[in-house]
Amino acid sequence: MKTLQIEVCFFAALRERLGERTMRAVPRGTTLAALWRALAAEAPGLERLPVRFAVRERYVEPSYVLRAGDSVAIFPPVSGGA
Amino acid sequence: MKTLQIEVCFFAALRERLGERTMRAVPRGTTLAALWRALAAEAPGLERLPVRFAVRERYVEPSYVLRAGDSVAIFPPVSGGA
Amino acid sequence: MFQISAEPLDAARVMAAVRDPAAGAVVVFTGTTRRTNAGRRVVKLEYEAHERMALTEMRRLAAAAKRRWRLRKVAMVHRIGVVPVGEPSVVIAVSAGHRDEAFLAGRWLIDRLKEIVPIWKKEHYRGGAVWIGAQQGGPPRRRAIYPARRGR
Amino acid sequence: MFQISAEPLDAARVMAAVRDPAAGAVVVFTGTTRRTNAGRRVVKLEYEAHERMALTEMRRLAAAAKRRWRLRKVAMVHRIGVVPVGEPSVVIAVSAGHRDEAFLAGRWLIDRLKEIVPIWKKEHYRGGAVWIGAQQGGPPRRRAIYPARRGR
Repeated sequence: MKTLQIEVCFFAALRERLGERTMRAVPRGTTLAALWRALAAEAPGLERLPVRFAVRERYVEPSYVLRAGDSVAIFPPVSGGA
Repeated sequence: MKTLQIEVCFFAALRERLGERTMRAVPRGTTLAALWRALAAEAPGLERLPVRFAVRERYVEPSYVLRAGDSVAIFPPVSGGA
Repeated sequence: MFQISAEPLDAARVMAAVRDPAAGAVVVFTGTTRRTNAGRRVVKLEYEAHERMALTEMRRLAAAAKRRWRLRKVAMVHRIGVVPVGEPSVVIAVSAGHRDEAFLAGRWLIDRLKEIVPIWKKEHYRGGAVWIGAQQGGPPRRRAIYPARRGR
Repeated sequence: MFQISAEPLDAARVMAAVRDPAAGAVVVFTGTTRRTNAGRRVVKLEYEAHERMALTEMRRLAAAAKRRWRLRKVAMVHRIGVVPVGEPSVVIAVSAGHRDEAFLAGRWLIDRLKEIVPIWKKEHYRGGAVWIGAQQGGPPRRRAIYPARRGR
């Protein structure tokens, strides 16, 4: 079973817990939701936080299946705009 | 029957037809509507124009009865604000 | 800040006039007459005001808006005299705790200003000029202009 | 003009960016965080953005607004980094032929920016700091954030 190299960036509260970015090798067919479950398991309490996903600077749903070369952003619900 | 001295100011299209201001002597009990009918009779076509009335810088209705010392403004519907 | 001004309007100054430490939102409206009105090309504009009454009415509108919404500050300025096409003739600024109120009040104030504040516009075209509003017939809109029924 | 900026925002510059000879109305919204949020006194603010994505999303929002209303120009700027309390964090300007569109689009753009554009606010209090939004539960609001369903 082949694996994919995926770059993941975090923002805001997630960045403070997990760092700015990480590279992960995941099996083909992995969804964002599964990737996030694996990442969230590394720090206590993370899996309960609401998160949003973007791939190549577009929002995508948690069911998105990762592809080779994807650059993923994972972040909390946004709160800009004053 | 006593008369009142009333100062009348005109604005915009009415000012161009009737001048900036005039003094009129009117009988007690005269309404703004009657004052305007008399003034409008002095230039052709005026009585058909829509007008607004103000006394001492407040809008008043045409049925307003003039009082001694009233300063009256008569003008077309407003059109400011771009 | 409530002004009738023969000078070009400075929207940034009007905006600054509503600055307030408790304001979370500021909305500024700038109105400009466009080059074409109802298909006729406007070459020049001219505004005339009943100045004292216009200032009184602006302040009354601001007070009515403050009764209606939770606002911090309101500023309204209108230009008079000759206004080149493309330059603002009116600027309204509102500050409020929240954006709901700032947007609603800003929109309400410009609508009411156009109905109530005694200012008139004359549009100059090639070969003629027209006072806007003077030709319109129909009865006055009572709800809008008479004080006793206003500000509800 | 679409910018994410670490410098203080200049609302007058944003307003100038939407100037257009065919615009009869300009609406500018300025949002500022207030000193008190939910009863806690804010001593400092900090904004973080996914900058490239934020700019992309701002441009997409502007394009969606232009499909929805007849607009001339749209400008959106958001500040990042440390922002003193009382200084604007966001400025949005819209020009349009008529004020209806300018007000509606201005309001819509700030609402959508707050739902969609990837920017986060951290409020610092005496003895602590909180990322706003990070604690809120509940599923994502699909209509709001997913591209396929947006801009209708």
